[in-house]
Amino acid sequence: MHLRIHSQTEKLNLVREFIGEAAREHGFDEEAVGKIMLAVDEACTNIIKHAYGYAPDRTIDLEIQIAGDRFDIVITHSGKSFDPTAVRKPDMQEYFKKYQRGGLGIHLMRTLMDGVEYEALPDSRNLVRMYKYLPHEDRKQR
Amino acid sequence: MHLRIHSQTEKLNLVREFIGEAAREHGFDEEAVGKIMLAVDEACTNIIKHAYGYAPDRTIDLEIQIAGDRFDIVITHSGKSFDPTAVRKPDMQEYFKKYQRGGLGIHLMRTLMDGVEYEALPDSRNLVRMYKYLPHEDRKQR
Amino acid sequence: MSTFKIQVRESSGINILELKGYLDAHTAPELEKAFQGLLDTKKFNIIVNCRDLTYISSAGLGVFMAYIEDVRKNQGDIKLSNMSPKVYNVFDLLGFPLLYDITTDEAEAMTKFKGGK
Amino acid sequence: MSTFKIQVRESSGINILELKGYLDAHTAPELEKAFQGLLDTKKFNIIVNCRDLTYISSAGLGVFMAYIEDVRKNQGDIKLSNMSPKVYNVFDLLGFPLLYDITTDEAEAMTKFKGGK
Ligand SMILES: Nc1ncnc2c1ncn2[C@@H]1O[C@H](COP(=O)(O)OP(=O)(O)O)[C@@H](O)[C@H]1O
Ligand SMILES: Nc1ncnc2c1ncn2[C@@H]1O[C@H](COP(=O)(O)OP(=O)(O)O)[C@@H](O)[C@H]1O
Repeated sequence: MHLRIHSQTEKLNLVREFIGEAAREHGFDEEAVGKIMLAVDEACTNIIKHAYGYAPDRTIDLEIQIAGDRFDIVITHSGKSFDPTAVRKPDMQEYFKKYQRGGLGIHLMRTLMDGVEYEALPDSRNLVRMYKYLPHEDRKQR
Repeated sequence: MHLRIHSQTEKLNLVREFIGEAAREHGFDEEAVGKIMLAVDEACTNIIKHAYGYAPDRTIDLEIQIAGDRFDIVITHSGKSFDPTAVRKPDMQEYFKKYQRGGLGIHLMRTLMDGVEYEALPDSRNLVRMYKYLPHEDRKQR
Repeated sequence: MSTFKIQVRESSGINILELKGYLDAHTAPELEKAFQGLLDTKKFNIIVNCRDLTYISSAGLGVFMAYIEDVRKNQGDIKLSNMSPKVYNVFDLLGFPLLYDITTDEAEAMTKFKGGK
Repeated sequence: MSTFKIQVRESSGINILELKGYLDAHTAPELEKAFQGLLDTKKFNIIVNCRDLTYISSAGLGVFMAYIEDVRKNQGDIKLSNMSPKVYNVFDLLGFPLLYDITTDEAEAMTKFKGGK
């Protein structure tokens, strides 16, 4: 499955529906579906906000890949390059003490998924790959 | 915008969301959005049912193209080739008298859209193009 | 994620189906099953309350066509009530009000059943 | 198509925000506006009823972080009630129950406000 959207927060709802349908098709239960949706929402929000600085006419591509026992979501964009895996885990004690806001998206992505990877592509494109191991039933079926 | 789905009726909801978001982005009001959604649902339902005979692992591509003052939805698939524009308009009097069921999808598509076109592509792919003229405001903006 | 739901009620001998959500090629078989269940138990006086029906495609219309003849042969009817303008427009576009009795609300459909129509 | 809605109510001096739908980066500004409206009119005793909140992302969490300090400095509080397990899990995952008073229902939050907490 594949989805290409314009870089607009209006499209986050569609992104979640897309991811939800893909995850359900591969046997994830509703709890896992919710986690994958949220992780991908956070990744796309960051791209819209930080990589594209809210420019509404750029594109984001989401592609589902089934690789062995893994459900991979591959997100590509041509905005600012940025490696989310290099970001430190926030200290939540500090976070609450200083009433910080923001800075939780990447932490959520990593907590919710089994893995998050970043790759700089040629032509100044960027790739974020997030994955979750398939539920056991679905693995058996294939 | 682009969406690729597997040929499953489960995906019709996602197709409608996708089309809805695209149509709203181009200024269509909710009534027009509803019509475009329904027309595209009918086209995809036919592909799932008739062109792919309910095989669940084939793909359907939907692509939005803005061509001049037109909002085009281009649907491609690699199932049975079939030209919906060659189908006769049903006689609704007869239809009701004989309690027929089915046979209304293509009629709806043509009634709801400003145009429906078919094209056989190389590699035995098929293309259905449906369009609606953009609302006047949106035309002026571009 | 279910996008469509049916609730079945009975009220003074009339059978009411309440539809909710999206009636398309994916969910139409559920409505078929509900109609089949009524017909199997010889229940032919049917109101379909469409108040919470947000969407219908031709696959949904086809279900009504599939059962109306049988129901009427058995002196019953399928009456449709409480349609939103959006859903009504789809019925209307194809001329369905010619064949089906579409009422503003459930009470009107009830009265018509009791009045012998 | 609005995917998020807020209703504002007042009940014996406590201000209640009822959230409905999807709170994400697109809709978070609406919640911000609602909080700002309360603070501008010096209303600092706030319950956020999350019964119909189906989804929250970090953009939504950020809105609560943006106002809690100001509200507490003014002897008020933002208490959150009626969360679905799904929404609670997101708060819980990040340790938000450490900073926020999350109650089962609105009545419990009301009682806590009246009890001076
Ligand atoms: N795709 C991206 N492109 C550029 N910078 C990013 C990207 N994603 C995150 N960042 C940077 O990393 C920081 C932390 O991101 P995150 O944890 O998602 O929190 P938030 O977006 O709320 O600040 C951001 O504030 C931003 O500076
Ligand atoms: N994409 C398609 N591929 C092959 N045959 C098709 C396709 N679309 C429609 N048809 C044929 O045209 C007929 C009329 O289609 P339609 O008006 O949509 O009604 P229905 O699908 O309910 O039968 C179908 O019954 C089918 O035989």
